[in-house]
Amino acid sequence: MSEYSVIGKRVHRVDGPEKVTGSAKYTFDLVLPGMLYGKVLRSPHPHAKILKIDTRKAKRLVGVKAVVTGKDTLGHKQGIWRRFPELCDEEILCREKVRYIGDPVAAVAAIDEDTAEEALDLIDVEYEPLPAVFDPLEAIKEDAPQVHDGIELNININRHIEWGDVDEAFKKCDHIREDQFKCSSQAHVCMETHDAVVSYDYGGKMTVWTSTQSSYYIQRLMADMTGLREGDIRVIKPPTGGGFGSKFELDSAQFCAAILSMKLCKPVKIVLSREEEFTATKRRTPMYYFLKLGAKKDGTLLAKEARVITEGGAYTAMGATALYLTGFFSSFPYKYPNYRYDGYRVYTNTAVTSAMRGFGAPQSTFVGESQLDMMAEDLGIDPIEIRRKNGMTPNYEVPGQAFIQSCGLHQCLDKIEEHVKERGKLPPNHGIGVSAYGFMSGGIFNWFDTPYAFSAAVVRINIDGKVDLFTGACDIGQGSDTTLSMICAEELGVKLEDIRIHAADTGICPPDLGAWGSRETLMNGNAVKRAAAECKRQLLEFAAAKMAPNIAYDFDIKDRWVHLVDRPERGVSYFDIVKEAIRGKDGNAIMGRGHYTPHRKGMISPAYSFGVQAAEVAVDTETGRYKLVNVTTAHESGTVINPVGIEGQLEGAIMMAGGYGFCEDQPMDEGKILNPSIADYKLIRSLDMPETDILEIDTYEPEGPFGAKEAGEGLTNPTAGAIGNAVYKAVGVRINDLPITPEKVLKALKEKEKKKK
Amino acid sequence: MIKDFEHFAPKTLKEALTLLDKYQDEAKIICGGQSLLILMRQGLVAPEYLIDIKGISELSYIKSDGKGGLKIGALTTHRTIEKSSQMRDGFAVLAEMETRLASIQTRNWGTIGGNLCHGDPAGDPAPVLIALNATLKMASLKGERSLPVEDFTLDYFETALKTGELLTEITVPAPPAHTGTAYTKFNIIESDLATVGVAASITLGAGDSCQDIRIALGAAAATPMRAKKAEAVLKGKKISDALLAQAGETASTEADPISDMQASEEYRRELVKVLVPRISKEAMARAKKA
Amino acid sequence: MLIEGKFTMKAPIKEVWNFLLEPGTLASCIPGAEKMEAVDDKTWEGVVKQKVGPISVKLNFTQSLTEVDPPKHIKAVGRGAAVGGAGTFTQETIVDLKEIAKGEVEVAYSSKVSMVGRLATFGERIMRAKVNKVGEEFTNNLQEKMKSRVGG
Amino acid sequence: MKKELKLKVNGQPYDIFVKPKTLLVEALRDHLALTGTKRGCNSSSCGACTIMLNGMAVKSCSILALQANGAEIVTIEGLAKGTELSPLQKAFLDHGSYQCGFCTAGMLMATTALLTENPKPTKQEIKEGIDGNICRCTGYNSIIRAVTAVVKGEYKEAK
Repeated sequence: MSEYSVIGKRVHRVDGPEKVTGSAKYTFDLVLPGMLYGKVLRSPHPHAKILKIDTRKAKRLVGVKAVVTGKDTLGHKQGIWRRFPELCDEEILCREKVRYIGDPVAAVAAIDEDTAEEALDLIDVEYEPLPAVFDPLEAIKEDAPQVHDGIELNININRHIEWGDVDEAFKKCDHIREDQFKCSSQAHVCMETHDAVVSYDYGGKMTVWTSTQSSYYIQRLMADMTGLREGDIRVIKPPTGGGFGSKFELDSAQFCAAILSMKLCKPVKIVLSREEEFTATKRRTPMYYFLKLGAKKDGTLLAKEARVITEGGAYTAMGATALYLTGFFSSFPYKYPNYRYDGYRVYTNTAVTSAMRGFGAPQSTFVGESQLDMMAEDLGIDPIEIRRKNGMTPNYEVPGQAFIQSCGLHQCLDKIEEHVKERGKLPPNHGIGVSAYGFMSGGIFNWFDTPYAFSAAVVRINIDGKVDLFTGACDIGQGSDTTLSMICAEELGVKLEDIRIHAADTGICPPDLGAWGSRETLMNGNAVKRAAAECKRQLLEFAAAKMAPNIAYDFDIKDRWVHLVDRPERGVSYFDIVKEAIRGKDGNAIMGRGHYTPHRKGMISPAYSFGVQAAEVAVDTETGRYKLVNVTTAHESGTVINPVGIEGQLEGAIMMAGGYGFCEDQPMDEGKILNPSIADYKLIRSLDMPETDILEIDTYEPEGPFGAKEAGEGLTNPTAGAIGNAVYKAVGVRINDLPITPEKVLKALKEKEKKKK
Repeated sequence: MIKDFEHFAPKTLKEALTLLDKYQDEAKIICGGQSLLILMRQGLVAPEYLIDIKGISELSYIKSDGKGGLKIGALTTHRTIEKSSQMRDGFAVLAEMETRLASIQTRNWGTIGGNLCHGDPAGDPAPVLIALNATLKMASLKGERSLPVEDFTLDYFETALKTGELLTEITVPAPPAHTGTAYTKFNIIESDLATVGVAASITLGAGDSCQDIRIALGAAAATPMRAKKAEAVLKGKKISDALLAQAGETASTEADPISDMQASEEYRRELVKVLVPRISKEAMARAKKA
Repeated sequence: MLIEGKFTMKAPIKEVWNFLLEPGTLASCIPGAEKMEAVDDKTWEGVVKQKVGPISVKLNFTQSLTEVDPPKHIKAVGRGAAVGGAGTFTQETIVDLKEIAKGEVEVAYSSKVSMVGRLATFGERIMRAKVNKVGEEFTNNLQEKMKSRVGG
Repeated sequence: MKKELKLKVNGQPYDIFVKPKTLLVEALRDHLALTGTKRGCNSSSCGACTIMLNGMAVKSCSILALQANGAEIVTIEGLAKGTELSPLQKAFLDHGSYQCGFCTAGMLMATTALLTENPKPTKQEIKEGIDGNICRCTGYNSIIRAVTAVVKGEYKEAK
């Protein structure tokens, strides 16, 4: 990697100094002159007709400036699958019906938060409770209550993926397994809850400061919902306290603050409470999984069939994408010659399920990797061997779906095998479980229906050589500002400190779809690289004119030195060239534009990352309690742009994905989430965190900037499966429904004991 | 949202009791507030008057009772107890218990008296204090009275404190010779509240027989409770693994836990069954060294 | 939360049924009920007071008979709204009578209690324990009342 | 009725009037505009609001402002000396011990308090020191590495 001077180096994040000194200003911290505070009234019923909303008492409360209900909106329904209007089914402020506990029905703006909250209690909503349905298996019955009128069996959307001849292939298998699994819900638990400050002025222009994963999506959706022109809405993303998939849809904080601000022509701030965050924002999709897997005696996998029913909750949201991706990633990371998937997303009267880090793949990886271990055991084959036998390789085509260029799965398997061997004989009741996975580097699908490039960037070089990088990419903590700045500096041949990034402000940055589906490094990275290359091209023209060497020589810039590639000692300072170039352009700053839209890259993604993880657990067989001892991961993400960033993504993913396997859940009673606080929602803390080791793998992705691909979400996929397999290795019980709690382990141990007798 | 209230910050016990007497049930007492403030923020408790006793320094102390035991002021913070050099020998279990109680931040501000008065059946101090045979002193303008810790909690979040009364002191008597005490709690997240907590104190007699034993359970009933039937299984006997297992069985039957999202009733009983023998063994090992 | 159970009574089914339908029998079994008054022959209103530790709740409570199928089935639905808007509380009680022998009746009951609003979100652990208890007390009261009035 | 509240925050004396129900975190953020301290939950569970009060780490969302009357408080804004970052701040930068940054103030205050009380903590003690703080991004281990580096003396205190 030594050919690079910025990429691959351990650098400070570009937002570091402000974050470690408390000077970073989040939306949560913003106060504007004359700003009012808003609160949202939500349905206490899982399913009810709204008969009447009386806001008179609330409006009379001293300090209350406005109260809005669905009647104050255009009555549009919104959704992120804009290409399919029937899937845009969420009003945000409900007019006739509420469909889950937490569905917004009114909002208040007042001089302070306490007054706004007091006013909520004074709004009289008369409901007629309707029969409700909570479990998707119940909701698809003929006589189940209808969540949305006219939707047969409450089926929101179904997806079918198929290649090969699955039925024929099963006939040829020596061994077939059929297993059922249940994947639980999970909350994102961003440290900064959803919040927004919206200022609508008398001139008809709106500015939105909000904690979001996509300022462009919010701009577009806000335009859809308010009737304003896209260009009259400026969305600015200040530093954002986490996203993990929860923050790229238009939410109640943003929309209600906007409607209130439009009524008052004053800035309005809404910050969701932690309880609202748990009950009334999106969450991970619970899934019922039915898997059939067929293999030859030697472990060759011939066919797989996956059937999935997902709990959709009240609206479509991004859940339709999760339904698709869980189906696609159920085939990962193996070469199935025959594969069939049927998935159904079912409406229920529960909080909406949507995108969350991994986007359907943590579920499919948990079930798939669990079943694969069972298959390996049935056939008497080592778990790593069966993965090696069937694992994807470079330049592999998933029939009709995707083309995989780089793939380091086999190197990862080798490394993990070594690691397991090194651990040697384990103490009693310890076990190491292995799980392999893959993930995409940004989605190709465009259900949002953007007419713009998927990613775009503008680079401008100032007279002093300082570079302004404008991009719509959203840093939500994952570090895209740093990664993109590094790509820009490397391509331009300057130092990281020469770059100043301006990101995720729709008023000045070109549109980008935002931070989801692990797309920023590859897609926005390519856009930034192209924009920087364009600037470099302009500079080199002047360099060539100035130095006038043999025209056979090529120029390049590295470490602020503009030089001949073959005779690097011959060159001039970058700063001098910049000055001359600007002068030569009649005073115009040097500017370059770049964009990236994937073409002819299949249905899913232009590139895929791979990895293998080994989790070690130690089980107390009397209580079922187990400890996560160590999690070791071999992950390949192409060229590593920002090594510190990747470490953080990896270890952080283990906290989140380990939690999915170990303790995180959202139990409900009649549609009511029972643990809507951080006290009751169990998160892995420092004392619970296992040791983490990272084994580095070198690969190069031709489609990625400098050979890079995703390193964010994929890491959330393997851990639950690795834990499940480890518990099995340790004590011989298999838990098919998440999370794998001590209580379930103990119950299984007792049943096993009983069977023995 | 917290409703407005009037705030009093008495500096002496006398002042506090006078205020309590004046406002009776309309006042709530706040000290560390690590539990009460959460309820107030949720709008579930909205007192007219808040008597803030955090500043009464005379109630924050750890001293000897003159007979080898300890007197702990109700306002002593968890962290002070955890760090106190007096928490050695037979009292070391108190410091051990404290290190697993919530987070350092909470222990720095929260007080042992506040924890007991909250009456949470899953609280850590109560089972340990019950095992140590501790008593509580309560004061009102009318005078003082004492109560064993095991009689202090009456129901979920209900204590024996009467209107006008304040918890002032915890007395932990010197453990008899050859006594060992131990505590453990089961939970999934290390610093979380107990799914089940078990404390045991064992005094060994001649030939290592169990001369006396106290077993206390947390989160196993509406209040912290003594497992007296399980104690009876062991008391006066030479302790064996079989007998310990029997004590565990007995304790799990006499416990009266509920099902909630942490654990089912059956699982809690199972945990009691496993943890009672485990912690009794630990207590016995300590008794042998004591 | 669902609480179910059954018990038998030595009394003619008609007598048990009549008692069950008497104004206020069901309403007065609600723990903490005060001043339950009949609005009509199927509806009662009153105040229910409940306390969990430091939290006191006062509910304006209405109970009405929604299904009456003499002499064997009755369903009553109660709704309470907490004064101060802390939440609402719903209780659904079903009582089924079955004559198992001459002069011997099996009383099967189920009581479902649920809560919404701020009260419900306050520590699931605490509320669940409390609601369970309220349900238990209700059915105990019912059993006792019936036995003392009609004879066990 | 508002009451007088005297605080010394980051060495600066303040004399303000607050309603009794004002939480310490609100006094700091809303009255003194020290917004580096965050709030992440409503249940004293996440630690984002951790500050140092008379040298101890406490959760400022679980203390009434009036209870801190007369106290000496250090917030994240008080860690750097002038423009020179504290050793822990520097170590956090080097080890990438933060991502979204929303928990970072709380983490830095918890670890600063830890090292004030115990300059040579073991790894287990470091873990205990931050166990009251949730970080949804990093998985904690990079934070533990940063604190370990400071404990080993790899960073010099600013003068």
